[in-house]
Amino acid sequence: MDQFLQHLANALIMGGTYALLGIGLTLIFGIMRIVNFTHGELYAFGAYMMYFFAVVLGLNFYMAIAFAICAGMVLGAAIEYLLLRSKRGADIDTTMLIMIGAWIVLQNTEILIWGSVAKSINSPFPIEPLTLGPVSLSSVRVFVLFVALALIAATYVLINRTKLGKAMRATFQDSSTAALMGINTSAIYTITFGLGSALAAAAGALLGPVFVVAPAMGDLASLKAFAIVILGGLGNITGAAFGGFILAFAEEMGASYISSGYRDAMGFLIIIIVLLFRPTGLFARSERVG
Amino acid sequence: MLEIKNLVCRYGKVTALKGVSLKVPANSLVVLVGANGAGKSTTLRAISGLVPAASGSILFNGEEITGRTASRILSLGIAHCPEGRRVFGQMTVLENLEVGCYLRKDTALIRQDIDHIFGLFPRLAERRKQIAGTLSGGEQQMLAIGRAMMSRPKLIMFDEPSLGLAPNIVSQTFDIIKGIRDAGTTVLMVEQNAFAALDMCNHAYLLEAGSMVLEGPGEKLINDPHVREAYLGAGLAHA
Amino acid sequence: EDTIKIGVNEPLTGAFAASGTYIVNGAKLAAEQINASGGILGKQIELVIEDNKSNPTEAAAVAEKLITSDKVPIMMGAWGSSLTLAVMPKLMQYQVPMLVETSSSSKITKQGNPYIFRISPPSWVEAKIFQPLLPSLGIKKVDFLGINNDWGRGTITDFTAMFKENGVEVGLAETMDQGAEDMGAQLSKIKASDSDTIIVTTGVEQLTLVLKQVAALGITKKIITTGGSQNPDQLIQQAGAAANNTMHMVFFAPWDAAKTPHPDQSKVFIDAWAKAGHNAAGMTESYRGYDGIFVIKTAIEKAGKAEPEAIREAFWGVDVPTLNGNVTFTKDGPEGKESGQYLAKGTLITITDGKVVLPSS
Amino acid sequence: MSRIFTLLVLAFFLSVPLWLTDQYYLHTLVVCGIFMLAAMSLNLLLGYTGQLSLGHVAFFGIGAYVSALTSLGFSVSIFAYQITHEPWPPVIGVVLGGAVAGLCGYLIGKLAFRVRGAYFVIVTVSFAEVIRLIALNWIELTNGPLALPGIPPLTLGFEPIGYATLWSKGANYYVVLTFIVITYIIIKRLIDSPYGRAMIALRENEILATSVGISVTRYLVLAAVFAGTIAGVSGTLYAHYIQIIDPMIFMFLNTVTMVIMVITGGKGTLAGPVVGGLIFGIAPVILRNYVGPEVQWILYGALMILIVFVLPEGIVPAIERWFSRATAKSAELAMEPGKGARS
Amino acid sequence: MHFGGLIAISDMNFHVNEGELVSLIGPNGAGKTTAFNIITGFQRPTKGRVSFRGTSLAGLKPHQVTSLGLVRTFQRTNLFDKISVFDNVLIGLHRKTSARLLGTLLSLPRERKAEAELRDQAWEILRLVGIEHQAKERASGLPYGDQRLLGVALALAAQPSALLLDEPVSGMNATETGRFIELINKLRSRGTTILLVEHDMPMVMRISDRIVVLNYGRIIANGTPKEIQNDPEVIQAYLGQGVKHA
Ligand SMILES: Nc1ncnc2c1ncn2[C@@H]1O[C@H](COP(=O)(O)OP(=O)(O)OP(=O)(O)O)[C@@H](O)[C@H]1O
Ligand SMILES: Nc1ncnc2c1ncn2[C@@H]1O[C@H](COP(=O)(O)OP(=O)(O)OP(=O)(O)O)[C@@H](O)[C@H]1O
Ligand SMILES: [Mg+2]
Ligand SMILES: [Mg+2]
Repeated sequence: MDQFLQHLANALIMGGTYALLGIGLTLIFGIMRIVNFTHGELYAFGAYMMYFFAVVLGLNFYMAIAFAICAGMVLGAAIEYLLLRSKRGADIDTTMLIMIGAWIVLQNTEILIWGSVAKSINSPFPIEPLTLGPVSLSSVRVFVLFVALALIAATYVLINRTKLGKAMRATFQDSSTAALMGINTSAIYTITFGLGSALAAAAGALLGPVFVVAPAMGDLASLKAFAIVILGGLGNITGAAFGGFILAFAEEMGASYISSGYRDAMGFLIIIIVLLFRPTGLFARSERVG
Repeated sequence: MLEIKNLVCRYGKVTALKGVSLKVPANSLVVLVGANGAGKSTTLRAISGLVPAASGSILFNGEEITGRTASRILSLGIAHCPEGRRVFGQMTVLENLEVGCYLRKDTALIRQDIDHIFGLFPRLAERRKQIAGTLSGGEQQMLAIGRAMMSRPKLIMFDEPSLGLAPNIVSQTFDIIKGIRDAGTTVLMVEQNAFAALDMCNHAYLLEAGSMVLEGPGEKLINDPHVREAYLGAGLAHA
Repeated sequence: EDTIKIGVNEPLTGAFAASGTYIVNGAKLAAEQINASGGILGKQIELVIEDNKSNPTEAAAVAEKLITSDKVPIMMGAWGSSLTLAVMPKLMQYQVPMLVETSSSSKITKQGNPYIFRISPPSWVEAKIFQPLLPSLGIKKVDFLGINNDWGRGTITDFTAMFKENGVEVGLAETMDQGAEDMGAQLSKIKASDSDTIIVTTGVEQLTLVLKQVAALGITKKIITTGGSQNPDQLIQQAGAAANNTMHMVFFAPWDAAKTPHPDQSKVFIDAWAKAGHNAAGMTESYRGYDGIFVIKTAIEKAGKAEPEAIREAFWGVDVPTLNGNVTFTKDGPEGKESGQYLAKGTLITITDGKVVLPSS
Repeated sequence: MSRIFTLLVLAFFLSVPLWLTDQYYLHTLVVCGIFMLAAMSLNLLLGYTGQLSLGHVAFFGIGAYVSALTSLGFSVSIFAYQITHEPWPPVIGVVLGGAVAGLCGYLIGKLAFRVRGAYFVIVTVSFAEVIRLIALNWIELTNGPLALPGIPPLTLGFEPIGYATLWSKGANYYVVLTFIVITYIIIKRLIDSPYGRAMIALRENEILATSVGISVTRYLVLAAVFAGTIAGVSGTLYAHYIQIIDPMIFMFLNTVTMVIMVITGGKGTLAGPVVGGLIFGIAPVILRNYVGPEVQWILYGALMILIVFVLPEGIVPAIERWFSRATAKSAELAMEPGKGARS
Repeated sequence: MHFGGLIAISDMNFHVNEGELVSLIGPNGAGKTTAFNIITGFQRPTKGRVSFRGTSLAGLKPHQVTSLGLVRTFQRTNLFDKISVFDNVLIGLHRKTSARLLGTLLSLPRERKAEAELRDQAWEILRLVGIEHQAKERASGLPYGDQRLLGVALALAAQPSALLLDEPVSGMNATETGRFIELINKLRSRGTTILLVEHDMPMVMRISDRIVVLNYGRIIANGTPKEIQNDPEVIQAYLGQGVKHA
């Protein structure tokens, strides 16, 4: 029982991490429908920027997070402006290929700049765990969990309640009609990609101190993020959050009670099974024909 | 209010407009008729900045608006209800209307206008929380019309507003459009239902294969033998 | 030909880039020193370094290039076991020997490929080194946490056998995927078990995470790592307090040159490494690249010519003083086509208060 | 006209081992050809049915493992049954590898095609990952991360005549080339037939396609079976050529390589994967001579982006358009799906 | 048929005789398209059943419904946009193909002959609809009216014994509508049963044998054009002033 509680707590903590990875991609993949292979790289970029600001420049931890997020937003907006602007309306595979190219370029540029040896960032949180009865939790990760929840809430409000959010959704459903509504669709594209990238960088900046910062750190993150976004249903912020927690739960239980070798397999099996029963994710919306 | 001079528009190699000129005086209802593919929609799209003009000029209240972005043009007061509904399929009816007044800041009045639209189309009021993509064809058309009205434009352009509407709603819609004109908003309308359109307009233009071939008051076109033959289906419907 | 070419087939990009780069840096230092002191057989040596992209297909292609295009008579490579295994058919086909500097899979020397000479210890060698230390460690029951590849799996198998022989109980054998960042599930299981020691086998990045997560879960068991890719200095730097009181089996201990098998040689290497501006933490890995080139040099000198078959023959008779000890090859694998295996020497160090403490003896 | 051109291209490729003496380049071409074959099969899904499958490496790896195990033998116990298999000749492995991969195509097709678009993409990725993890963890069968070394090279021939073992690069080159030509013909015939039209119809407008009586699952599954089989066969060739496989064969980068070949070459064209395959099979080899490892990758990525920017539909459609501007006749052909895609 | 709490169609019972042309009319959102979707298997009814020539259509997938000879067009223009007009029709002829997989791969004479025959049939359909001169054009490049005709050609290619047309003339002007009516008459002379949804009252009144009127998912009238035109409930709910206009 105690062990089960610990696993449950682990799943919750990891779910926070996954949800954090997922939300940035919900904007770019879920709403813009760009198969964004650079997501993991922006995550890694956020982590490297965090390293740069917090360790190289020695700034305050929280300030460094803020700067890293801004840097992510700038890089994301630049990618959109330089690589995607002229390819709007191109089909999904074309933009995907551009993003694959950008992924390869970014990752190897990172090696070129930072070297291939992993970096680490110290967090101001104590290394001693928080203990609640039989359960031990890392305090940084509890912090990450709460920030993740806050970012999810903020993103949800942004997309569903604000004018900007409506403009975003309208733009990606039908951009020429959105333009007729007075929306500056060009700006919306750049802003959305920038925001999604900022969230990816936020994930990197927050998780960099939890894990280590290495050039290939984004690859697994990308894969998980895609899975999470899909699990929840494209473009659905709360769905992505739930997707993160479900994936974490499946993996944790799979690793604990089946076999640690099949840990990731559990996650992917859950995705396959969920999609077989709910072909458009857990929180799908209906569409019509005719 | 709106004046177009020698407008030429191309889609790749296709020249859709070959030098079109027209005038829409303030507080009038001007109708553009013509066969399929004549370039009616293209004219409206060029005005609202969705397709670039290859040459020619578009003046709104004397101001040159050629080459401006769609959002700038809307902010000058030109709204466009596009052909084929084009509602935002994944958003609710209410959200569609809210996006329609994206540039407006007067929150209080917006609520009032939304209620006004729901008053005009009770069908939409029943479905305010429904995802627009699941509305029936006609319901989507109503929504598109309502959405265009939400920006409180000075000039509103309708592209085939009666498409897919039931006969009773068609006549209601035309009444609404007349009402818009009577309330002081200038209207430019493209319509296949030529008889009804010509009957209600102040002035009409006939577009064929990218060129203006005829213009005049509605009755003039209704009585024109060529128009009767080609667009009113003389001897067919009016038995 | 006025130079002698040595092919170096290492991962410089992709998942293993960090380690591959260390090896190459070590190899370059060795080559510089050899050339500065007159080269081999009166000729300068030239390292032909190629990136195998951490990808077995590429490793095979690189071998093909080095052998057929660059015409190297001898190669060093290819870091990971999958990479090395992918190269091995090429060695047979072109009859060119390769010195294996890192791979740990026991398969490599047991396949009957007479062109393989390995200086890194496979896990059965490591288990052998470990055995005499058991009494002083006081271990009663161990759990394993290993990376899910040939290296981690091999360690679990070979150490389990060794522990059982010596009356140590073996509990859980957990694995973690390469690149996995969250080991909470495995560690929670281990936390709940009644073992006193965890044997961890993985590279330094993942090891850092394991140590941090061990601390976060409040696990207080003894932690011993194997495999020789732990880079204790990097652990101290990156895992901080979480690295305290952990023990690591290393194969070159640069912290006190005097305690190494050949102190003068070690000092030369340590100084050169520092002078080149490389990260000091990397020495526990890069020494293998350095040693490898010196072993190759000796074999070529002994062969008297830079020809594959002669070098292969010469490997059998070398006795080279290296940073790890005196390298000689013993036969391993099916009779008549044995590969060469060096029985490396290891040191079990402890991290105490953020410092590396060498064993007293 | 275009037939002559095709024959000229073929003659050129037939002659390559005669004048290309550098074994390394020949090796590169063999590996590139194997991936090209996989890319051609991916094109069937990606290009013709419009289903973006990012798990294609699963079929490739399944083919490789099946063929390797067939020719190496294995012994596993499943639910207390001990199954032991004695080694068979590699040729049987190739056939079985293709067949099993095709079967997997069938099963996965049945399951995965219940979802579409982005969801389909993730199901295929997940499928490949699950297969990878099985290969990694079912150690008894696959040897897991410890790899399957010592896979015998392909042998050709029959019992009474005797076997010829394909050690040499040239022989392997011709084997791969033969498979490419056969695959090319199969795909071409398929695409020009009602089967191919049904696939293209599903790509263009699925709802409309079903309303004219096209069964979605039937044709998508058919495409998946073909794609799986061909990719499986290419995997078997890989296993017998490289002679060792381990679960890294399932790495995502291999799928990405195939996707790059298809899209840059021109998806939905017959010659696209061939052209894309040549470029991205050979580019790394050339880059290797000039710049450092990271820069090689950076240039590789930049080349992809550049191709997409300059030739958004891919290289082959661009060449065709250029060609059809030159000759009015080929313009007519280009109107028909599949017809336009002659190299 | 229910959508959440909304009832799109309730208690709809009607019957179309062989060879008849029945129009389904009603206000926007009355459930006409939904009825089409249910008949052709794109949606599942919450309750009730549809049968065609005695066969129940319950649970059939769209392509299976089509293979029974029940073919539809779409309310919005729906074509294989990027493909030539001719190939659109070839695809439409899917039901007619007799190709076998192995034969195709081996390029046997039988398959080649079948393919040639298919092409002949495609030309025939293009001629029937009257867009044969545009065969090489991309479907999306056709004028709007011709696109609608191509939509019908696609449906015809599927060899319908019953054709379901959803607002086929919306957006057409009178002349084009006239052409369309001619086409319908041609089809009827071949014995095709037609179920039509249309808001163009003059056309509906002119060509229907019988009219079924829906409102809020319920049938409120069922009769000849004359009867319907004068039905006060229909006038109130649907025709309004419009019919006088026409
Ligand atoms: N996006 C486009 N790309 C290429 N050609 C186009 C495009 N849109 C319209 N055209 C062509 O431009 C011409 C004019 O089209 P337009 O849509 O303006 O006609 P319309 O008068 O509105 O006709 P309809 O009554 O069918 O709406 C047509 O020949 C059409 O084929
Ligand atoms: N998925 C759905 N979710 C909720 N309501 C739906 C859905 N699909 C259709 N409806 C509703 O069902 C009703 C019937 O729609 P249907 O499309 O059948 O109408 P219709 O008679 O074809 O109308 P029109 O003449 O305007 O095309 C409409 O009110 C529509 O809003
Ligand atoms: Mg139009
Ligand atoms: Mg309808």
